[in-house]
Amino acid sequence: MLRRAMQSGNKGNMSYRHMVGQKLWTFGDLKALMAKASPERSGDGLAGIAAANGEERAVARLCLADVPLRQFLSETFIPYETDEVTRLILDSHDARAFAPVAHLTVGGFRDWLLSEAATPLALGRLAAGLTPEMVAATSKIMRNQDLILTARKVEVVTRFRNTIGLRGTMAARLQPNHPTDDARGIAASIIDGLAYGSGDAVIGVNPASDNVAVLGDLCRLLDEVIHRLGIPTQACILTHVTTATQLIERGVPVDLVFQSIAGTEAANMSFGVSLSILREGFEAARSLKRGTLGDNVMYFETGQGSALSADAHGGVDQQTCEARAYAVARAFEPLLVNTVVGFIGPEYLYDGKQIIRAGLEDHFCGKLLGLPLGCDICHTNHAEADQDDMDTLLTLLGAAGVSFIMGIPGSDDVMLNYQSTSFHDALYVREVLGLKRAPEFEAWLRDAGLTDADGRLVSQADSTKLLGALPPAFAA
Amino acid sequence: MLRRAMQSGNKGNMSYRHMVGQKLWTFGDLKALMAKASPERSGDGLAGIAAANGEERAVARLCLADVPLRQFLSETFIPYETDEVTRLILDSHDARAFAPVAHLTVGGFRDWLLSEAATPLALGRLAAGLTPEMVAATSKIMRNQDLILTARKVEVVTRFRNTIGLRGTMAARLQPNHPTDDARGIAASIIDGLAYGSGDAVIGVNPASDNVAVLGDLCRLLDEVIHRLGIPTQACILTHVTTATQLIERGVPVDLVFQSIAGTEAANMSFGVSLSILREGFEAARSLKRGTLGDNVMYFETGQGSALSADAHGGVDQQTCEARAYAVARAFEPLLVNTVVGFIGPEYLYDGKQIIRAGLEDHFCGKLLGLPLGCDICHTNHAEADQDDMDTLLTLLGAAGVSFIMGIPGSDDVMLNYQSTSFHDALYVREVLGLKRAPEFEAWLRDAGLTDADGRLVSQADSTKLLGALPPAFAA
Amino acid sequence: MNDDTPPVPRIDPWTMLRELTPARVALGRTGASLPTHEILRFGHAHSLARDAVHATLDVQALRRDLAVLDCDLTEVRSAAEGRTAYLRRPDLGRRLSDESRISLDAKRASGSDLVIVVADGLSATAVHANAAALLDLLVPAIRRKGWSLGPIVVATQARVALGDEVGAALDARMVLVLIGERPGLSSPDSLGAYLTFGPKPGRRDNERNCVSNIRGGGLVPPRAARAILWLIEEAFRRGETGVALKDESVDIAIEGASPHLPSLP
Amino acid sequence: MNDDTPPVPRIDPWTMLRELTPARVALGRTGASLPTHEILRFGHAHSLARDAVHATLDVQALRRDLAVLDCDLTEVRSAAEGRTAYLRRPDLGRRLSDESRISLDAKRASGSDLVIVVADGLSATAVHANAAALLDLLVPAIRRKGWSLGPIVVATQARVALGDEVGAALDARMVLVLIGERPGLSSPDSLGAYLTFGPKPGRRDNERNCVSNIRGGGLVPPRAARAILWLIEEAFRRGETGVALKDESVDIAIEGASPHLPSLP
Ligand code: B12
Ligand code: B12
Repeated sequence: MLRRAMQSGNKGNMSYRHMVGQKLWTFGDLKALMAKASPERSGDGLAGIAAANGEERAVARLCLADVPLRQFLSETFIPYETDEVTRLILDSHDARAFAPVAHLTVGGFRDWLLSEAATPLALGRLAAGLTPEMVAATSKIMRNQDLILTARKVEVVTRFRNTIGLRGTMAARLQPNHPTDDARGIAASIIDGLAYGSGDAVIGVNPASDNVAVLGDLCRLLDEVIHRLGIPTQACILTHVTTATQLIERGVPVDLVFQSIAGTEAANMSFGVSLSILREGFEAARSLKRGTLGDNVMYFETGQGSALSADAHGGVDQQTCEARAYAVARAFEPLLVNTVVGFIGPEYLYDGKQIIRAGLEDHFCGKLLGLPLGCDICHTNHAEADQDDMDTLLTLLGAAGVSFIMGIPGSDDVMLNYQSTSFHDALYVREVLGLKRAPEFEAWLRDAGLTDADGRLVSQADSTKLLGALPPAFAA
Repeated sequence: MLRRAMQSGNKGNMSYRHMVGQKLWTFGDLKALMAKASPERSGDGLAGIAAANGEERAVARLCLADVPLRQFLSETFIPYETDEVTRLILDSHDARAFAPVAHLTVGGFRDWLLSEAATPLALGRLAAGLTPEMVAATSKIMRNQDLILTARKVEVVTRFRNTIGLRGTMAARLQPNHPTDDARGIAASIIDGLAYGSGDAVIGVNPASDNVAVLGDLCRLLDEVIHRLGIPTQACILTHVTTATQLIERGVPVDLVFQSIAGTEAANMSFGVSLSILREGFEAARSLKRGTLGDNVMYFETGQGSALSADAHGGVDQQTCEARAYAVARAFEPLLVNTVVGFIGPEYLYDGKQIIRAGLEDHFCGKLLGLPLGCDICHTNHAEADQDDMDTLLTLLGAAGVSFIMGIPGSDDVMLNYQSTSFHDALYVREVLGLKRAPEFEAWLRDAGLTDADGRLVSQADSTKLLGALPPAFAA
Repeated sequence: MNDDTPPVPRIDPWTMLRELTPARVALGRTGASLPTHEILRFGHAHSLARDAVHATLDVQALRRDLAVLDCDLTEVRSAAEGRTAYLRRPDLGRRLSDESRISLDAKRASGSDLVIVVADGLSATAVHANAAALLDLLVPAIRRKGWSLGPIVVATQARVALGDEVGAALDARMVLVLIGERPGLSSPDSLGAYLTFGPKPGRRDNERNCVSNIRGGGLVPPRAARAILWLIEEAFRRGETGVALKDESVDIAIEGASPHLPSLP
Repeated sequence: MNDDTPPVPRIDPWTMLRELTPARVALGRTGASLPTHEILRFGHAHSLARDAVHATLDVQALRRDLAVLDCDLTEVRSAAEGRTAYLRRPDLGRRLSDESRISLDAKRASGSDLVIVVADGLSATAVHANAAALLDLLVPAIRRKGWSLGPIVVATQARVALGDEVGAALDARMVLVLIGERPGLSSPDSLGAYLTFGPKPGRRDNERNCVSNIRGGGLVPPRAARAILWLIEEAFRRGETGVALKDESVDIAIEGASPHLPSLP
């Protein structure tokens, strides 16, 4: 019933055709084909680039499966000349690493990824040979189970004061936000999180304020908590990279430098960043040498829809934009990359189903590109989603080997106004899937008497001990 | 903000009230309260018993959480006098088994179930003390993760020619349906399924035909395949229980007797069954003593919406009706109980989200009631669902410890016209969650050279061996 | 990748089984998974099957196809207005629209032995593909048997139980509903036949009999017609349809079910 | 259950932390899970927060509340008609409706230093709760500073970037948008303030500054007003807003952020 057809047109600007039965389908270019092959998603509809119906979507996938991977090296989605992210992707492409799969089509690559030939080792070696567009294309022809099965084969290990990403482990960011950045309020959430065994990925505060003095004090607060309690973990204040750079210059203790990033130069510009600004932050953080086990000093956040929201997607579907953000991330050897998957709202990911699918795609793409991908499994109150959807995605990502998730008191971020995973949620997924924490942190919890040998919370743990060891700002 | 209120009214016919802030909410009776506490579901909407909006639903849950479990023993949903299922439930209730939780409310029972006190042993002992209404009520105030976490603690083991339900295992029904019940067509699907390692739960054919001669021949075909190949598994022809009883009387080899069942006497009547008809089938099957390891001889199928579809729900929400069907099942010590969760269509479970939630609820309720619950993870082409949703539910149920799933060539049932899980899907979930087959069947596959020591399919397995050992109908 | 790696995806050595069944057997695998081509072929079929649900019954074409039978043909609609209502409200699909009820009541003549309802159900495609072929065989046979045949009622947005109201309105002793079964991935055109003795609103499914999977690739119309005729005859004889009436006809027994399939190599 | 079993659910020994933060700390646990009461309280809050998204701005009440300020008040609507369109089409929420554009153009007088836009955004509740209190402080202070103030523009179905078009239409040097932030579970009434120098369609978010979480339980209006005023002054001095302009004001520094909180036992 299905017949295949080839691309036609001049190199670098092809139109794509596919014959099904008697009917010939045409797709303007690879970018358009990618958008139409994407699962239904409100953002792509908003951008006016989605498939018109299920049949067109299915045919686009058939057509995309026949595209050679090499094609993504010659046909750019956003011009090389005007976009530094495109330049980064192509200039840093490692042809030797790519060689083992260079002869494959997108469909053949999916087959290979799922086969026994794609061992963790082979996948690790391949990463530098893959571009975001290749992995995005592959994800589009995959079912949820394929995304899970493949991602879990990849092991990406990073280090600062502990080890993130070891097989069988999953870390959690302790996110103790407060609407006025109040030191005691933040410390209260930290104590709560630690008592529930959260915080190995990072203790990371989103500051409500942009005030430089406030941010400096927050950095010192986190530093004090970590050092007083001797926790093998790292801190991060999620302010703008340029602000973090300034803080470092002023001698404030900064572990990780944070930045939201996107997949096009224009979108990054609207975030107030560029590759060179990121490099400054990266080098400033490295210069402090605060990591004890490793020097992965960056924490990036991404999320489908940000480029479109900034009107900076250039006709590229939102998931491919997202994968391109990972190319930006990997240039800076991050400790953590977090796709904040349901964060912006229903205009980009409409409901639980779209959020779940996007979370799995992002994780797959990030891992294949060699990144320590975690996920902020979350939704806003204007989306058609609830905690059941979050439980679902959490379980799926746990099975897929996600590097880390968020830990927020009772799931409710009282500053960012959205719902994510709670400290309890992490306990749930550890229990069901047997996932451990970063080993150094796991040992610390055990030594502190908070958990037993299996990493489970101790029934009558004397977690009040934690309260004694608090910084003065807290005890004030 | 939230204040609790008590039920009021005469015993056995209460109205339920709950105060939130200044506002007093009233629910006519326990049945109405249960319906309004249910997650959004098209069937309950169709029946006109669903909550009007999210707030009413949330309040109904708060109110339901305060209802004592005992209340379900005195306030019946469908009158004792007119419904044999109600009589079965109340008459067979084991007060001693119930004692450990008899003092709890629905909410307290949820807390207890999730606590360390609810060990597998304690849960096993409790089953006979629980009624379907109690477990349905509890499921309504649970998140997906609660349903998973609790269900996986329960171990229900049944036996015929192999052992179903051991911890860490998951079986699969090989479902080789054919639109004309053609023997060679069915045999072809069986060979395919066996080569993919499927069939430990049962090799079970839904016959398109109701013709007694055809059904007899099918029974003999399956019997021959199983005995020629020496497979430690059982066969079933999923025809009406009265037909199976007739076949047994005629000396046809019948392993398991099948029947679709529902949760009210009236719904069962529209299926052409009653407790006494079921008992006849059960006794006929037992009389054959064909099981080698045990005498669990019944295979039941259920699914939310069937009572409503038969206009026989009596105002009871569809999930509670479903749980009541499990009370029918457990009276006959079944080998397998299968909730065919997305089978009927969108009028009862609208989309992937509703199907996923229903699957988890059914599994939880069945397991708590002590049944070997499996799930036909499926959808029809008129529902808003796709294979991604099925992958999701499969992974969640795998984590929840589902007893068995379906195995259908390429997911496509060419006779029943719906999509379920494929042979490959079972391999996926085994791989990701490390789930084994029934041990006797696993050993058979290994001995047959089809799988390796880990239970993984052997690369170059000489599965053609299977082809040689076929019954004459096949080789004809 | 080494040269000794097996090909990706792996092809099953038992592909010849494919000739024996329309089921998706011997699909091969890559690791634990279906090969890309199968995944995508499946997705494409799913998109088409979803559309099939929404196909509308071409009543004019059906009229033309059935013209040779020289039957009285009447159209009715259920109370479900439009496809969305039909899918969400099975209760409405089981009741006649007010208009249709009135028009049927006007037709209620002296009654008849059998009324045949041709209903779109979940697949108008099934009706387009198989109803005429089946009726070409059934109608003459029914006449030969001497049973009086009421009008053929073409029903849209209909469920099986709509036949109960139609049969009662036309004072028929029995009603035969030919209805589009929900479309499957590989079988979007399958017709079901449901037979109810003494039709009247409120009949339950245990009081009917069913012949299913009627289509070219399934139970072909000649065999379906024979099975249905056997059931009609037996139902008239016993004065009932339903669970107690088992199909004991012999001609569709297993050995001849698909006589032209190739034998195994 | 034995008598030595700990109580279900377990209560955290550190419940006193709850007084230090509105975050949901010290919730206790049963096994690995949240206690029933917390799950249900959360679900109830979620149902309310979802409704909050759909609350509509009571423009009349706002007019009354702002009357004392003696400002020129104008209403505009974005191109998004209704809440559903607003939620799905952020692009429309950033553009004026044709009608509003025409009416604003008519108002374009000689320009002004600052135009304030009060927008529903994702939470009309936030505007109801905090806009008047904030403007009561801001407007007199702005006048004292001698900056010329254009009309207060009340915008519905509006996104932040709508301020760019409004500011340009009114020929303002700077625009301040006070907008309802998306409602959180415990904070359905939080207002955000976005400041853009040289407003015109096409401005990007890196060209603005933001003061967030303005509400009773968050950044209280007096502190918010000070932060905003500092930013306005600095922006006029430098001739820009955006990433390069960092908040270096001192008065909202950490020590005094919540002066009346109890100290730890
Ligand atoms: C949603 C959101 C985002 C989204 C915006 C995309 C979108 N379509 O909504 C994303 C994830 C892209 C984002 C990014 C960033 N955000 Co933001 N964001 C929010 C959030 C949670 C809600 C905003 C909201 O409800 N707006 C109301 C609706 C109705 O308006 P809208 O027109 O739909 O949304 C626009 C604004 O929200 C604006 N926006 C979003 N964040 C920021 C930040 C700044 C500094 C500015 C000027 C504008 C801006 O972008 C949207 C599209 O134009 C707020 C927290 C809060 N409680 O409000 C933080 C918040 C406003 N963001 C913040 C920050 C720091 C950032 C980043 C600078 C982080 C970083 N280091 O890169 C980046 C880059 C911002 C930029 N220049 O574009 C801070 C601002 C702190 C401050 N006082 O300056 C806040 C308060 C949260 C926090 N503490 O981290 N953000
Ligand atoms: C959906 C379905 C069901 C649903 C029906 C509920 C519903 N709301 O749809 C459920 C799961 C409850 C069901 C139950 C059974 N079914 Co059934 N069912 C089907 C299926 C898959 C699709 C039917 C369809 O598309 N109908 C068309 C739509 C438009 O009509 P509808 O009005 O919406 O649906 C009505 C009919 O489908 C009817 N119905 C459904 N099954 C049966 C079976 C019989 C014997 C009768 C008389 C009526 C009937 O119930 C529906 C509600 O009134 C068919 C297979 C197929 N390919 O068609 C099997 C099929 C019709 N069922 C079959 C059987 C055997 C049964 C059971 C008897 C099994 C059992 N041992 O208990 C039971 C009980 C039936 C009864 N007496 O009520 C056989 C019939 C074989 C035969 N030739 O007699 C079929 C062909 C499948 C099979 N081989 O197993 N079924």
